[in-house]
Amino acid sequence: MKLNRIINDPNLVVEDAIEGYVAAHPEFFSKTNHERVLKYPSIPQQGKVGIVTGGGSGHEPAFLGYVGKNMVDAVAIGEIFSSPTAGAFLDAMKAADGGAGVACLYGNYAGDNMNVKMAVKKAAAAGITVKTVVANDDVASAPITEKEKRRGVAGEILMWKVGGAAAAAGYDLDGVIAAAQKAIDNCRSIGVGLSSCIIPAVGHPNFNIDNGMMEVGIGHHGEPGINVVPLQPAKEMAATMLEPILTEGIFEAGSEVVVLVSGLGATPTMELYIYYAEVDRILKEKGVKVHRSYVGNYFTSLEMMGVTLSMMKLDDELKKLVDAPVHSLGMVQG
Amino acid sequence: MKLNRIINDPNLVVEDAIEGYVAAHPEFFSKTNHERVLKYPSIPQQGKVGIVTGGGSGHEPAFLGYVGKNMVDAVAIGEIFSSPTAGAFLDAMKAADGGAGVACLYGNYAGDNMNVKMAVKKAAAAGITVKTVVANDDVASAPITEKEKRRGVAGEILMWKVGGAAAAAGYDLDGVIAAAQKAIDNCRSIGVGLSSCIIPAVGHPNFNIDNGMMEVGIGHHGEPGINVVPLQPAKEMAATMLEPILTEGIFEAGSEVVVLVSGLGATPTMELYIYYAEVDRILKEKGVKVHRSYVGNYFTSLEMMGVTLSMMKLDDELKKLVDAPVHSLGMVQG
Amino acid sequence: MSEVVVIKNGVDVVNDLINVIVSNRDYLSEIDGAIGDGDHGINMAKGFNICKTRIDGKELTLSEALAELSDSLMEGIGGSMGPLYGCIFTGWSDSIQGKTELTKEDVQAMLVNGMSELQDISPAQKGDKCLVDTLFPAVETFQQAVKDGKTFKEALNIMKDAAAKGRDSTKDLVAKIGRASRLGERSKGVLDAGATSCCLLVTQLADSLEARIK
Amino acid sequence: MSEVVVIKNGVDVVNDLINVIVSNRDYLSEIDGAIGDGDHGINMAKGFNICKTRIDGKELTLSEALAELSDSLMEGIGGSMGPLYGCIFTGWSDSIQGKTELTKEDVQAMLVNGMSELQDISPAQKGDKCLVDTLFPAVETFQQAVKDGKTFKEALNIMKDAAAKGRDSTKDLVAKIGRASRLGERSKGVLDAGATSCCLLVTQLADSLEARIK
Ligand SMILES: Nc1ncnc2c1ncn2[C@@H]1O[C@H](COP(=O)(O)OP(=O)(O)O)[C@@H](O)[C@H]1O
Ligand SMILES: Nc1ncnc2c1ncn2[C@@H]1O[C@H](COP(=O)(O)OP(=O)(O)O)[C@@H](O)[C@H]1O
Ligand SMILES: [Mg+2]
Ligand SMILES: [Mg+2]
Ligand SMILES: [Mg+2]
Ligand SMILES: [Mg+2]
Repeated sequence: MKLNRIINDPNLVVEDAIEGYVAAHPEFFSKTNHERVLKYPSIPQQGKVGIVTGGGSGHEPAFLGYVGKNMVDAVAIGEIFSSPTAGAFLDAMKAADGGAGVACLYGNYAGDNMNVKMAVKKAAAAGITVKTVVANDDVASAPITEKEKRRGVAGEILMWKVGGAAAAAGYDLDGVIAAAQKAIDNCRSIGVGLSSCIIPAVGHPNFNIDNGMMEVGIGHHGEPGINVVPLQPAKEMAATMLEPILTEGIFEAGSEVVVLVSGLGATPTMELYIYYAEVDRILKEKGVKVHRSYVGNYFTSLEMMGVTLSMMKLDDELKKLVDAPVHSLGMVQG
Repeated sequence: MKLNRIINDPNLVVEDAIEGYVAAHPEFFSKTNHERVLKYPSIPQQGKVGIVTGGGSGHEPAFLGYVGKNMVDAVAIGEIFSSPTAGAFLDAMKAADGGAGVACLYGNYAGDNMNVKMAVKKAAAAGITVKTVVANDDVASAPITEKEKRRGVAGEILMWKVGGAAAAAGYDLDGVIAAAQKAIDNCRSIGVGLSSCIIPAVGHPNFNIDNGMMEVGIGHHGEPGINVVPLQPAKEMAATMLEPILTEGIFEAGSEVVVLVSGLGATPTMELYIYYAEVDRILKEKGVKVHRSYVGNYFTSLEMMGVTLSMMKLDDELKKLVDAPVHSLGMVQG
Repeated sequence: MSEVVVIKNGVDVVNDLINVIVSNRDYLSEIDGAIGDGDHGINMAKGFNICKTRIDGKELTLSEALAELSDSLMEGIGGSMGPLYGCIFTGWSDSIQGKTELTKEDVQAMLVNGMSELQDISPAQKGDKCLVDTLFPAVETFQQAVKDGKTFKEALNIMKDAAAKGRDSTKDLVAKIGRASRLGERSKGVLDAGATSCCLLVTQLADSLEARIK
Repeated sequence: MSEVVVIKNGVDVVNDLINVIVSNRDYLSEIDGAIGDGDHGINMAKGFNICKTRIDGKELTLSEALAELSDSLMEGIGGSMGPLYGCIFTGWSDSIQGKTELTKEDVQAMLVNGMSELQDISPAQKGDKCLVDTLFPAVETFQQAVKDGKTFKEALNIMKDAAAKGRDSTKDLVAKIGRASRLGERSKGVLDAGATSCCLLVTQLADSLEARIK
């Protein structure tokens, strides 16, 4: 069975894709002297806190697609579904540093944790202050009592949005970190997987979802979820996914939220909207007010079918930061 | 075999998706009294030429995703892969008319041709002047000698972009029509399909591409192409697709072009960039200058795998119109 | 002695047409799948079912019932079938307004008018591999049969034969119109979906009329 | 009489390690596929192959060759394996700098240092179902064997046994660390991929050293 995908050498998909990104979007991406680090062209900006992220490839537009004006300044790019190296994180930090320190906002995975930790140490040795926020918005990955074990998923986008806007607004490093931390603390996510995906270098699916079934709580790399159940209509699926998010009690009636619905890659866009309509309906019933919604392929997993739901509760500060303009491949806002 | 997708009633996917679009994006969509017509909220704008399009569903963000500021004013929405009704086109025309006439910019399919024709007649009876441009950018669908038979594909987006910008710039109806016509006349497209898709109401793929094969020149509804050949690496695929586009002779060395690469739905975004890198390389070799490039899921076919390539040759007028700001779900620009 | 078809309730005749389409939904889609996009049965059944909800339980003349069918297609489904069949049924409806009894000549006028309404909107010719390959021979043979002085029943049966032959003729044709036309030579070897649905409809119309000859 | 391992060219020993990983690429990914994301063999083989291109044909001390291996992983692959094995090999490399002959005590120091470098970066404990379940028992039994006065060869074999037992012990464990930890009870019943690659490496190291005992 041949892999029916659009690639050259399956071992060089990341390199090849980076070439394309840089060729297509010089307005967003400058190369650095690390081939796995891209930066926003006008970075570093003196006096502005630098925003760095990084993560495995295959989640496009995450992570590099959120490099842009008022969002991420530099990104470290890993292999498919695998953390970037410590060296890449370090060079991204160096690229983003404008003298006001660097906020490294990334997701809670063992590899990323270790590589960022090593990079932060080396950055300190090079005179760059780096502080971190680790996204852990995925309610399916551990109980609330072990929140530090939860994965970071599409909520990371809202963390970058808020952190990037704070940095652009002139917050200092501690301020940016506090805002980004609040964003992710106020955020809850969950995913549902309907089909698997194939890493080109592997050549076959590394997990399986039986036809007619769905995996509730699936991770962005196919990590198994809470439960495998028969496929539900969009209406029930929305309820199933909202349940563990709403039980945590932070989205009470009257609260204002941002909702982000992302496809996992192969789900037709119109279905994300069919799904969103059901989420919207339930939230209205519960008296939760949607201040802003994002629906689309914001954080994917190659060609998996499925959907993730993220919600962030707003206060006045977060609302201002979420509403601020942004200009990146993955998110553009007036 | 169950359909592993995110829907409620397979016969109501269009209705359900429209609900979601309107709920998620009140800034882009207002309902009209025709349930299959959506319009930009501040439309009609007195004195501005109205821009209308319409087409089958399943191509999201096309068609409705290009409703927005400086692009499409009102859209008629069809069943999956099927033309909207004449009544829907008519009501979209009525919604978009601000007294300066309406440009209906749509794609060359039998159904759309007939329904638009009927709608134009009825609009005239209602005192609304409508002129049309029929996109026929797909080089694979007929030889250049029978250009009037060619399908409209992703080049339509550039036609809307140009037409929408012209209307926003105050062009009169004939001017808008001339600009949009020039855009599509200067445009050539071709698609390659790697896998099929399933219309929910049908429940099984209505065509088949063998694993390890690709269909060169496939249509947006799975219409068979020119040739079924063994799957090529991205590099060769780019050459294979550029060949029939470049032989038509309009993109000579020194010309400036817009390149639009769209995924067909399920192709991972990073692969669109792997592909773009190869296109970019070949165009550089040929001395064709890429003025602007769009890479992403701009015009899809449910969950088909594959890619389409569109190129539009620029003159000063088209360049100005393509570069103009735009704000829609599918395309946002400065 | 001139035979007439007596139509007490036009809804019954149109319901016959609806039933033949709805019960062939999957078959028509399957045919369309070979060289089209596989939705012909879906499109047709959707439109015809819309008509069903609009006319069920009503008492209408055949003209009124056909107008409902036309509107259901034109406003309900769009695509190509909306305008194409919509125009045919508009043509049928328009030429028999107010009538509850139809002569051979009435039916002939009705068929001819449907054909000409269709021609207003579609440039399709016989041999293009589309519903015209069924419809035109059916209409023309009925005309000829009337001219030749055949009985109503004979004329209807001659028309049914012609429709079936027309449908079958599409098998060896290269499509010149519609989605399948992009296929060139590859479109040969299978029936055309529209020609097939048109044959079902013409045949059913003939049967429903024949059953009501007084 | 104290036995020593004589290492003419450290590249040969590291090449042994590279070969055992590269030839088990698919096997390791398959194991990872059961409860992880199916890429362990790919990640490891990629990093080890990078090292191969960097050291092939060179003459290096074992310390230098291990430093190359560590850098190749840390800078070449990232993920978890970059830092984890990178730290282990840094630990090994650092403690035998400049040496071309290794005593039991040298090897013991090397193994212990690798373990402590790993502990700097990972909180993993025995029983967590990860490479630690292989590495720690291997190191500890080697220490004990040296303390008990076993021969170099005996100590290496005791270590190999402990590594294999450690690897096998992961089968019945519930993962507490890494991607598989999200699985809870569902992670039981299969080997851990990292524990398996670690067993391959420790075993190969032992074999490569044993072959050079003088
Ligand atoms: N211009 C036309 N005139 C007459 N019949 C046509 C024309 N275009 C298409 N057809 C008929 O339409 C049929 C396909 O209908 P359908 O599948 O419902 O629509 P679509 O092709 O839009 O999916 C074809 O089999 C052909 O008979
Ligand atoms: N924090 C950790 N400490 C020690 N070993 C770990 C840790 N996290 C993961 N591992 C090991 O890593 C292995 C998986 O490696 P690999 O598949 O290459 O990385 P990834 O999980 O990022 O895909 C697991 O089998 C486990 O043995
Ligand atoms: Mg991995
Ligand atoms: Mg169709
Ligand atoms: Mg069809
Ligand atoms: Mg893994």
